[in-house]
Amino acid sequence: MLLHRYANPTRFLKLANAILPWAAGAAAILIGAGLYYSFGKSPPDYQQGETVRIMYVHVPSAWMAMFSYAVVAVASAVGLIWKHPVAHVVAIAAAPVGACFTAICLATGSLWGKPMWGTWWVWDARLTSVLILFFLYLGFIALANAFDDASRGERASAILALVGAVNLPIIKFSVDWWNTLHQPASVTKMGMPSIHTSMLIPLLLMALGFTALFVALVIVRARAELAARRIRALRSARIHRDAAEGVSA
Amino acid sequence: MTGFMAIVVRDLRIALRQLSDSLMVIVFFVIAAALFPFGVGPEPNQLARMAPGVLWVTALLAAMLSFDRLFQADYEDGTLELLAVAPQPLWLTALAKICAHWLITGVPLLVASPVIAIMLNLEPSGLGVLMATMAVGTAIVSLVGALGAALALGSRRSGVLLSLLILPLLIPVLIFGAGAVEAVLGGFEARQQILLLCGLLLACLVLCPWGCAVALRAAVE
Amino acid sequence: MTGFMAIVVRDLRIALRQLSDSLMVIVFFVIAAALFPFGVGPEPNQLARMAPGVLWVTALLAAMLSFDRLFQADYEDGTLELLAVAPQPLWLTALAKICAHWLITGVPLLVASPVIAIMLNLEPSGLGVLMATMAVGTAIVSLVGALGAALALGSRRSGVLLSLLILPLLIPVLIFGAGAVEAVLGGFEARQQILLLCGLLLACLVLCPWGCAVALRAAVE
Amino acid sequence: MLCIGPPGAIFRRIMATFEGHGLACIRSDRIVFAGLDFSVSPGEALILTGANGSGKSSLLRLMAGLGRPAAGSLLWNGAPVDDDRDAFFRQTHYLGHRDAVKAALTVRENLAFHGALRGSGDGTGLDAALSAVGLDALADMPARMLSAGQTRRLALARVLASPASLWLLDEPTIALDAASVAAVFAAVARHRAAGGMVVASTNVPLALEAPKRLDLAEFRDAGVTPWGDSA
Amino acid sequence: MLCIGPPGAIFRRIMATFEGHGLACIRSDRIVFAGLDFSVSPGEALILTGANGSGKSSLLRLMAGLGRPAAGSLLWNGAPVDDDRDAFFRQTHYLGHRDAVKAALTVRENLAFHGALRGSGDGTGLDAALSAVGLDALADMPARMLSAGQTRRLALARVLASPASLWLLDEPTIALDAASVAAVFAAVARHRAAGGMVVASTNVPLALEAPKRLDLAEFRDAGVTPWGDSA
Ligand code: HEM
Ligand SMILES: Nc1ncnc2c1ncn2[C@@H]1O[C@H](COP(=O)(O)OP(=O)(O)OP(=O)(O)O)[C@@H](O)[C@H]1O
Ligand SMILES: Nc1ncnc2c1ncn2[C@@H]1O[C@H](COP(=O)(O)OP(=O)(O)OP(=O)(O)O)[C@@H](O)[C@H]1O
Ligand SMILES: [Mg+2]
Ligand SMILES: [Mg+2]
Repeated sequence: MLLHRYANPTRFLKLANAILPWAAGAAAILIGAGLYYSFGKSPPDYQQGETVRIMYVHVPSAWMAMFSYAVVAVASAVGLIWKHPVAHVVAIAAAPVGACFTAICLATGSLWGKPMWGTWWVWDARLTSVLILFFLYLGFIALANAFDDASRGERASAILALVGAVNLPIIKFSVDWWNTLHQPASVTKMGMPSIHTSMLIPLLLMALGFTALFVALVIVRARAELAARRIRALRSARIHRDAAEGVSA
Repeated sequence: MTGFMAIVVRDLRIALRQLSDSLMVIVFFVIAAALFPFGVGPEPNQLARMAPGVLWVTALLAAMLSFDRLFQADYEDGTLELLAVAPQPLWLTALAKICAHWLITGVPLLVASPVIAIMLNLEPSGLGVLMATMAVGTAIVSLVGALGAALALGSRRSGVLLSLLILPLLIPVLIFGAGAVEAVLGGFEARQQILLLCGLLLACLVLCPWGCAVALRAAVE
Repeated sequence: MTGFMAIVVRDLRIALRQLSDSLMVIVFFVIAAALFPFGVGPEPNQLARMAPGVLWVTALLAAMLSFDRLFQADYEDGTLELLAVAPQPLWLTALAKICAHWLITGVPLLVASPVIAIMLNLEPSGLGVLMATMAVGTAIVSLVGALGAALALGSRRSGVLLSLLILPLLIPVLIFGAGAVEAVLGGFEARQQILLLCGLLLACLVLCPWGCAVALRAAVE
Repeated sequence: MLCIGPPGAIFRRIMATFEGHGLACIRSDRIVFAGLDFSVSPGEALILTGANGSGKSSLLRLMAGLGRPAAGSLLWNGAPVDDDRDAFFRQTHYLGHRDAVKAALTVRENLAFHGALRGSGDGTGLDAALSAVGLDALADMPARMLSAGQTRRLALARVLASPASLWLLDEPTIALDAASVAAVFAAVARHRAAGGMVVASTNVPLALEAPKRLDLAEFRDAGVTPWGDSA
Repeated sequence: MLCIGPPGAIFRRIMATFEGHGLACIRSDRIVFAGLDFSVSPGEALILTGANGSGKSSLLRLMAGLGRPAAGSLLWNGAPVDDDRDAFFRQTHYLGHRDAVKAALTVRENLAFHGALRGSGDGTGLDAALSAVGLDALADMPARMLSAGQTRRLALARVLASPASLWLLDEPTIALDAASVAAVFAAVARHRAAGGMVVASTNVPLALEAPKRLDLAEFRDAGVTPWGDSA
């Protein structure tokens, strides 16, 4: 017998298994090429020197940090509204990956900050909002794991994700709304990007690579999560069968 | 609507019978704020400079102390289940409890803040805007805090978990609130920050009761 | 003594069901401390001057966040009655719960404090004494706070008031703690403050468990 | 001795029926029961039996609207309950294992709160309910000072104090002394006579006349997970 | 099915007796009962009856050492209990209305904790107790997921898990299904056969053989205040 709440995720799994190898392959190639270009080919910056190469990790991971959160929020919304359990699983799978990207963004950022601004950290709008994003990820993860009953955790964390989504535009536009040390968008500017192609190419390669990596990781984690739940269900079914027999005996 | 009042009145009654929450919050507020003059050293001008920030942060942290019990008691003694099956939308119930919470903890904070402001010799010129922003700020805190409390309900370690959820969401309140006071002290207008705070309040008034309702349903199921 | 360990282990288990929970505590401290720069503004030297105060306030908050649950949970589900009739002196039981509480809130703070200190760019020279005073200070906070929690049991008004009269006793701890760090940063000796803290710790170690025991007996009878 | 607030008229006109089809309940990744059907019509009483952990409380919670069934449907007068939950809630009383009594409030305050919550603010039904369960003498005592059975009786008084056509009672007689048990049965009988419906779970025999019975033991399929794997 | 930890030898040698003389209990400025005498000797069972609020739980709490009697004395082997409270505590198990079960801990952890608290850390008596109440299959579940009756059974398992010559049980059969009730009675019988003593309060008939009975109704002097004024 099959119950709605666990609409058996075979369809999702089939799709996931189909995508996984491609995503993994693409990630490897793109990131490889991206690293080669950014550290081999692209010129050092005329004023920043070699440290500019940090950008090729910093910027894509920053983008991914925001992108991942968007994914988490959308998946959460789907889970809450259409009550589709797989959506929650995806959100829970994506959160730690996004948290890692955010951490990388923060780390590379402050590494870059030392030579550029002469300090590891300043409490300016963008840096702060990214830090908040990081905390939101941590809150989401903590909340999702804070209950014995998985379905309780996934719904609670989903709500948090939706409320926290307010933070995304703040990150994106903080540089425009407040005057910050951090430099404003130059690649993602409407119209012509004001950045030289020799830098743009590796940057985009890395960005695409990170995206592929993200997809691959999420698929792997989601599959693992689904398997874990299936096992948990089996175990507790066993336990209670024995329990029932124990009482009747 | 009668149900709404019933909840507010009940929570106020219980709070007054066992003063714990409000007093706890105030005492912490005073202790924490009183600590800084010792820490920073008594140069008045320096104290005055950080007074707004210290006031706001300590107020926020003090509020944290009251959220753990907000829904916990009703959850444990089974009242929450009855609230969930009462013929009244759950978001209204949540809103009622939030109002009660604001009256129990927000208002006392509001009353205490001028005293502490003077302890930290903030210039009197800032008191007005301080109170104004505090009034709005504490309301936002109650709303967001209630959401956190509802989310963390029935989890392990709820006390720390929910402040981990709430505090990041409250950072904007802190920035604008403290900013407003500093602006006035600096001789500028504080309209912008106050408007932003009111905007936040409206957003929370829409989002938080809804979020609470969904979270509470999940908690009693 | 086996009963003692049993209680400590149980409380730790309940508090930290998983690793993520204990990490949570540290993250909480970081967030709470991170609030101050928002409020007070980012001038590094000013932050540095506040750092000791900030650390102590967050420590106090973390402790108080967990106090109301310290005995309350056991009281409500009937465990406290069993502890009271267990063949082991009640003060020992109380001490066990206090130790557990310190391990849960005090130790994570010790671990997190260097991080926070650096975030608030406190000079490294102060770190040593900071850790030292923190270790002693958090222990005192746990002891005194537990006494307050025990007095507040049963939500009788008198109890609540008493428990709140207890809390101000913590102010000297905070002053000496912050003062010690200040002293070292100022290039002075901190022996005096540290000795005073140790003296306080001893006094509390004698008085608080005994006081808890009396209060707990009164609560279950 | 007892009159259920304003005389049962309100719901005698409605002539509601309450039924469930193919209900299934999942708690923490486990099927507690599945394929369960029931139906109650005015004047009827349904008694849920089954060993501890067989799912009596879980079923009552589903009936009360605390949580949605994992499968199957609940019908109120033939229409799905979800169509108009508030109308359904207004017609039902749920009494759980926990008494939902606030120790800090007096007995009367406790009762008045729940009355107001259901929009029946008048004190008349309230006093009647208190005397029906023999608590009228203690009306102004803080609930903290009630004994276990007295607390349970206060919880029962909440059900009697405001009108509703469907009572969902989880082990109503727990901790009650003989006299109170009799009083409860009397109240239930009056409720049924007025066209009300009662669903009660129990582990001890309940002396209700002509009850329907539902044994949860019949509906457990241990060994199958919600995923369809069999353990 | 069950063996009470190390076989009852420990207390069969002691041959304890437990008695109270002229006991009075005051709760919130009100005399609940006064002038109450009782005595239990090895192998005996004493059943406390009386309406809700008559003072059964209060008496059991006095017996357990939770609170001192307002008047009268409690004797353990003829010596006042207060002479050596720890020795007395070591020989008694108290089961109250509340189950003292931690939702966050698993069933086994809950039991192990109380065992360690009483200095009997070995797991043998523990498993025996779990199977005696039919919880062995659920041993590693968080207690949050237990049903009401399962939780009560866990509380009972605590009493069975470590040896003590005097059991003080407050309405032990509440929320239990028939099978569990039988198991409890069996355990009590074994305990008495091993020379143990049992005092149990109840609102429902308890099928213990040859019990002593004590009706609390006989000892209430309602009209009198603790000050001696008669209302
Ligand atoms: C911890 C500190 C830092 C954080 C949290 C951070 C965060 C971010 C974020 C979120 C973005 C994406 C912005 C967008 O897509 O619109 C970004 C982009 C960028 N960051 Fe940082 N950043 C940090 C430090 C730095 C430093 C020190 C530099 C160099 C001076 C830098 C240079 C850039 C550049 C060039 C971009 C690309 C802007 C664009 O073209 O869109 N960042 N950073
Ligand atoms: N915590 C308390 N504080 C003050 N008075 C109390 C308290 N608990 C009970 N009482 C009073 O003491 C009397 C006896 O209570 P007790 O719980 O012993 O009754 P009981 O016989 O156990 O009733 P039940 O069968 O309902 O358990 C009651 O009338 C009650 O009013
Ligand atoms: N909060 C919960 N979370 C997860 N599972 C639960 C929860 N409560 C109960 N269960 C499980 O659901 C099953 C049914 O529980 P339920 O309380 O409905 O049983 P019951 O028939 O009411 O038993 P009792 O007679 O003891 O009240 C039990 O096996 C239990 O393990
Ligand atoms: Mg049940
Ligand atoms: Mg009793």
